[in-house]
Amino acid sequence: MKGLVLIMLLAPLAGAALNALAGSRLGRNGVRASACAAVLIALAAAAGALILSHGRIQDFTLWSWIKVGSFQAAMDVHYDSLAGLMAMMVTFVGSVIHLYSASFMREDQGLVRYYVYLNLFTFFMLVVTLADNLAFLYLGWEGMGFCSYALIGFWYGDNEKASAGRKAFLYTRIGDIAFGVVLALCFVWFDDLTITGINAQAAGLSHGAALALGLLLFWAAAGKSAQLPLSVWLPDAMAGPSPVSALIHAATMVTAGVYLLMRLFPVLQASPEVMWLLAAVGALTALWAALAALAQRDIKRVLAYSTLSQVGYMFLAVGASDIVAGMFHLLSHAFFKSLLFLAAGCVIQALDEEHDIFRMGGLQRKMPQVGMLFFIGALCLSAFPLLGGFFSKDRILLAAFLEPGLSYKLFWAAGFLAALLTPLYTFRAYFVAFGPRKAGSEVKPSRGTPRFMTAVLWPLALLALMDGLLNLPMGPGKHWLARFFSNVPGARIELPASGGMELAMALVSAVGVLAALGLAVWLYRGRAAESAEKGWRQALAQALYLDRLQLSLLVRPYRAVSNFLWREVDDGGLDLGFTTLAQGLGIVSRGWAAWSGGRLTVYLFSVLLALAAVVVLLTFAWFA
Amino acid sequence: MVPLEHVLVLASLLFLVGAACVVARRNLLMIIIGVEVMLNAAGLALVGGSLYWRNLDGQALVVFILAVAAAEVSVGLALVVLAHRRRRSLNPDDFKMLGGSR
Amino acid sequence: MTFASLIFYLLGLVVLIATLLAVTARNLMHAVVHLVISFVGTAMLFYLLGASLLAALEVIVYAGAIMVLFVFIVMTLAMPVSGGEGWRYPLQWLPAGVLCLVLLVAFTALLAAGPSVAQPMSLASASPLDLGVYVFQRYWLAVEVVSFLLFAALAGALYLGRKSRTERQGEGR
Amino acid sequence: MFPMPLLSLLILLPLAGGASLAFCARRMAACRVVALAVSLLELILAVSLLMLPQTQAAGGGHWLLWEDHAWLPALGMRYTLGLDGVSLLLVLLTALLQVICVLISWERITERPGLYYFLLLLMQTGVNGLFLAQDLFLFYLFWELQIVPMFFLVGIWGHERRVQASLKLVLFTFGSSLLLLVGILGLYAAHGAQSGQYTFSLASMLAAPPSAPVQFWVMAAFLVGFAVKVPLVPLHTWLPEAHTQAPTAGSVLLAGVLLKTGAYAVFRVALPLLPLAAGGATTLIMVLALVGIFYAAWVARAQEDLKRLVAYSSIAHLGVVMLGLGIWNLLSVSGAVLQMLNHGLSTSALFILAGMLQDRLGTRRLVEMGGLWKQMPVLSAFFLFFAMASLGLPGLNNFVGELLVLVGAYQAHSLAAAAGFIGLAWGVMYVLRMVQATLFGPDREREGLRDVSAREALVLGGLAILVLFIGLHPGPVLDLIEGPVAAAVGDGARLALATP
Repeated sequence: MKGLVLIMLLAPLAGAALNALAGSRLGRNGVRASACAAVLIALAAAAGALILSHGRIQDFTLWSWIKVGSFQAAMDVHYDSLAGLMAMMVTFVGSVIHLYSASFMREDQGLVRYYVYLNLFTFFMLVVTLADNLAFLYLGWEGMGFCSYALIGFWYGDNEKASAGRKAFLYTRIGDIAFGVVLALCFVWFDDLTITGINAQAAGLSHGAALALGLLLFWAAAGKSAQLPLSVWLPDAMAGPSPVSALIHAATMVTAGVYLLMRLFPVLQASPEVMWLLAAVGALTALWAALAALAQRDIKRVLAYSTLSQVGYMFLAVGASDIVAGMFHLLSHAFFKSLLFLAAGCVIQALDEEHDIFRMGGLQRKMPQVGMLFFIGALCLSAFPLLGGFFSKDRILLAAFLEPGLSYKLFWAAGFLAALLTPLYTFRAYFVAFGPRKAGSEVKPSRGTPRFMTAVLWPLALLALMDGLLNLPMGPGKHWLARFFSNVPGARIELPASGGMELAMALVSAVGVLAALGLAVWLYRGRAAESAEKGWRQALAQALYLDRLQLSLLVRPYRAVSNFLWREVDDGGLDLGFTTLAQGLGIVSRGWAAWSGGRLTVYLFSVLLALAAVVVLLTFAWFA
Repeated sequence: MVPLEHVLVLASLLFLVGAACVVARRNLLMIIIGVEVMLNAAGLALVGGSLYWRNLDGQALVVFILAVAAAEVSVGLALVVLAHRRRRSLNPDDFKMLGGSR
Repeated sequence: MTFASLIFYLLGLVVLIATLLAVTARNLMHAVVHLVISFVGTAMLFYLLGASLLAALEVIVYAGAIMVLFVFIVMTLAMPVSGGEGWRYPLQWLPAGVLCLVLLVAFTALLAAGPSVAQPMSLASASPLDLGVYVFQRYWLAVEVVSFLLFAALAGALYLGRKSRTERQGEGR
Repeated sequence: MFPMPLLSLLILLPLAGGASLAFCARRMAACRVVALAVSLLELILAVSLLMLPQTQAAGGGHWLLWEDHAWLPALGMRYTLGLDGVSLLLVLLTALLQVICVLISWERITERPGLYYFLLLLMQTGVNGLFLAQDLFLFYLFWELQIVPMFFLVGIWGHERRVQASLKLVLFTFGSSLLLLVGILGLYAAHGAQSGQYTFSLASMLAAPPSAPVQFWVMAAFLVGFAVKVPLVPLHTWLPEAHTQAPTAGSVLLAGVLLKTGAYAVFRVALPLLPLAAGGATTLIMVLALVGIFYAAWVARAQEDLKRLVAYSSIAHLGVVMLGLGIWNLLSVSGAVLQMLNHGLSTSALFILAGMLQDRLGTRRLVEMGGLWKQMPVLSAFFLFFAMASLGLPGLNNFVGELLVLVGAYQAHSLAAAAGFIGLAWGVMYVLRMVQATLFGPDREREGLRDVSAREALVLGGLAILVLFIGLHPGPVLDLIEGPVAAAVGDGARLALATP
């Protein structure tokens, strides 16, 4: 077991190291082969571990890392069902994306760098998934941030893309401060940094302590998962290559925040206020991002906002204390969203880096395979009844609805509204980009898409379609996932709702989604243009000006203070002060030096002065 | 006869005039002249004392003062000539080499 | 007041005035001439105070040799008038005046408080022979040292007064 | 234990080696070979000291080696040297950086090579002596000795404003060390009057601290003296200038070693010797360190000059070290000492890289850089790596130190610790700006840029391995320093009791 986990962790790391050190000698095929092999090995190891563990919890230490006095930060692994399933998902999506990239990046100069970062990212994500010790988790957490930074800015020649990477790193790092504080507080309060130990002691926390820890955890997770108010980096993060967006900014890293919350769920549970906050932020983000997605023209930004929206659902699930639903949605989201991104990547590449959906059109006929895949992804994202996303979203909404209190009803309403918006923006993108247009206004792809690229997407599509089976609300495999999670603290198998109510909720959702889908067909089929200048649409396109607000409220003042401190305080104040002091001393000393400045008359005068002094002294001595 | 004080008063007045000359004049030659006057005044005081105490030591010292003054003047004037040759000036403030080149 | 004392005060006045004139003269040559007067007066004072050898030496060395040297220098430097010297400005004389004032006060105080000085001196004289014998008996080492000093001064003056190589080359051309 | 005076050898070897350069002062090739040989020998010597058995010596000390000879008995000065884990760590760092400095100066220094390498080695003598001295006067002597070579290194081989920079350096450091001297003499007099035995020995001063008012004034003098060297924030303005103008090796030694002497002195001298005044001093240090972390990071972001930016980052990092010392418990002080080493590795590497960029591009201005990755991928990768290390990315060295300092801080002052964590985010801003301005952006089509040479790759690779090693396996280092730190912090417990 330990061996499998070690292989799972070390294979991507070894792949990264190999390519980093000897990548230029391996040749392009060698690089691709070694990187993909590393992830596939990790996938096999993850599958093996999942089967071997039999749902048992396994804890072990890989490496004793930092140890001073009673402070111990070891590289510990806590392998439970949650971690096992997450690792499975990460390695699976990671493998698909590695393979896809082998074809996608076929002409790129930076192939070695790309695969090094990608392998490294897989390693760090697995560390986050498996780590028991918070410090070890932090290693993965920050490492992911770095890889994300490097990959968003992968095409560094474009300053804007590099800046997008910087922005992402900055925002996630702001979240990471909170993680660091959590780490320190856990050591001071529990004298223990392991997730198992913290969860075990969470019940005994005082109200204030639980609130503090919970808030900090929320902040950390919000930074990584791009929830409000730290969400503005994610749409910009689409500057990276499409597979990167699929892997990091849809399937894995942005869900790591949610995953962290699930891992430390008992701590959150100790404070109702935090739970409420999580639900509120989740619902709000879901709605806000769905609205923003409605007005985007860039296909990847549509998907990015949809990611924000879906991760918001996951937060809502955690806030409604149903982590099974959260994980369920996380899994299905990982499949359909990476599918969507990868399909979009095919389109973008085929059209020579064209991102604007209104400059596409009629692609279903030109690229039928890709269109099909995108359509499947769009259906799942829209939570089309009985497909992947439907059951998970449904359960989240049900869980929110069942929580006591009016505010949770409001959150449910926001979530439901966002669920209605989802088909609208998804199929807006699909119809505008892929739908038929008048002859002549359709775009012709300038190059073909390699068959390999679409071929590797079919497994994803299949999983996206089928993964509702994991946790059916009724039938033979009823609540399989939830029961599988029985060894995860805080996981509820069944929601306390009657069968009729569950059915009613499902029906309402289904009808709502179908209606919205119809509306989307009516609104967007055959649409070739959209007036972008109107007030509300511009506001939505700018995501309600959140980005601009933060720019003028935080970033500009920060820069201004920075310049002020440097120009006025450091250079103009302190340094000038010291320089003036030195110059003043210099003037004084020059005055003093003038006495012995070589002037004969001064010397003579001084001699006589001394003589006079002696005489005067003698006189006084005489009289004394 | 004259009391010793009066000799001493005369000597001091001469000495002061010489000292004033040394300090106030801005001419190397005048400075040397001032020094001579001061030496002379000292000699006068010594001679007066020698007479008063009936002791030849004072006069002997004046002999040496004369010799030293001669030596001093010869070297001093040579220096003045040299300085004048260098700078075409006798103003002592023009000679500030001791202060370093600033 | 005896005749001798009258002469003393007269000579003293002459010496003082001559010295003052010398010190304040604008023309260097005038200063030297005044100084000669002052030195001759001093020599007479010496004689009056009974130091006949010294009086002779004073005339020979000071008024003669040294002043002649001064005259030569003043003439070789060809600047009889010390042009541009702003000695009349009070700023230059102020430190000197203050200094002299302080010394004057100190001397006066010392003289006024001197215990046994107030008796008049009677005329006496030391013959040149006596002084010579006295000096060579008591101070022969000092005489030797002074002779070395004079020699050194001679050599030094010669060295300093020689023309530098560049100047000689300049003249040769 | 050892018949050979290993510690004296440690101090005198560079001096002797440097003196031997006089025989070949004009020949660059000979000079650098000799200098490299001497510094390698020194490194081997220092590494071999690691093999010493870690024993608790008599008297409760943690000394690995001890040397004691009479020097000026009339004045109570002795030639006393002692080596414990902390000193050993810093001596090792110095020896390592010395080798690196010789290597990076290999082709750069053509002007007066003999003098140059002599000064480098002389500085090592001074610094080693400082780290080993156990007699306050000896300590002061070495303290002064290390400044002199730096002055000449900056003043002779520096860049365009080298004269001002070296003058500033000397004015600040000598000015502060005058206060240090006053403090030392005051302590000497007070201790002598109190105990009847006039001595500069650290051990005996440690045993009998003077009265509270004396401690207060001596502490004030010490703090100003050491704070300039660290530098703590209002007294830092000499450092960016000196760093910017120094030759690369000068920057490396300045950042890697010289700045450590200030923190080391606080750890070894100021706080342990003056327990009554230490309570207030630690609070002051803590506050200034926190201000420094924010302030320096903030100012660094606005810099136009690469080396100056790194210099300000250096101030921010030293702020973390001083925060650890100001907190003064086992975790934070361990972190601080470790952080001294870490800063010596990663900031030195950044200075080396900045120097390489300056040599290749002929400019240090950020606006004239950019788009370097394409032409120099290996150098750029190293740059990114060390920038991330400087950022405190987990798995790299700085993270361990910072984490220990901040966790330790939480045990004592949670507010200060929270501020420290936020300060780490401030670090991101300037590091990312630096990376973006140098490496990223459109390719500028420069001619004749070569990537790292084998020698440079050796230097950078070696540093990178050390950075990774400490980041992933800090155990050996922490074991080395745990004994002395625990002992010092034990003094701190006494200190905490003594403050009302």
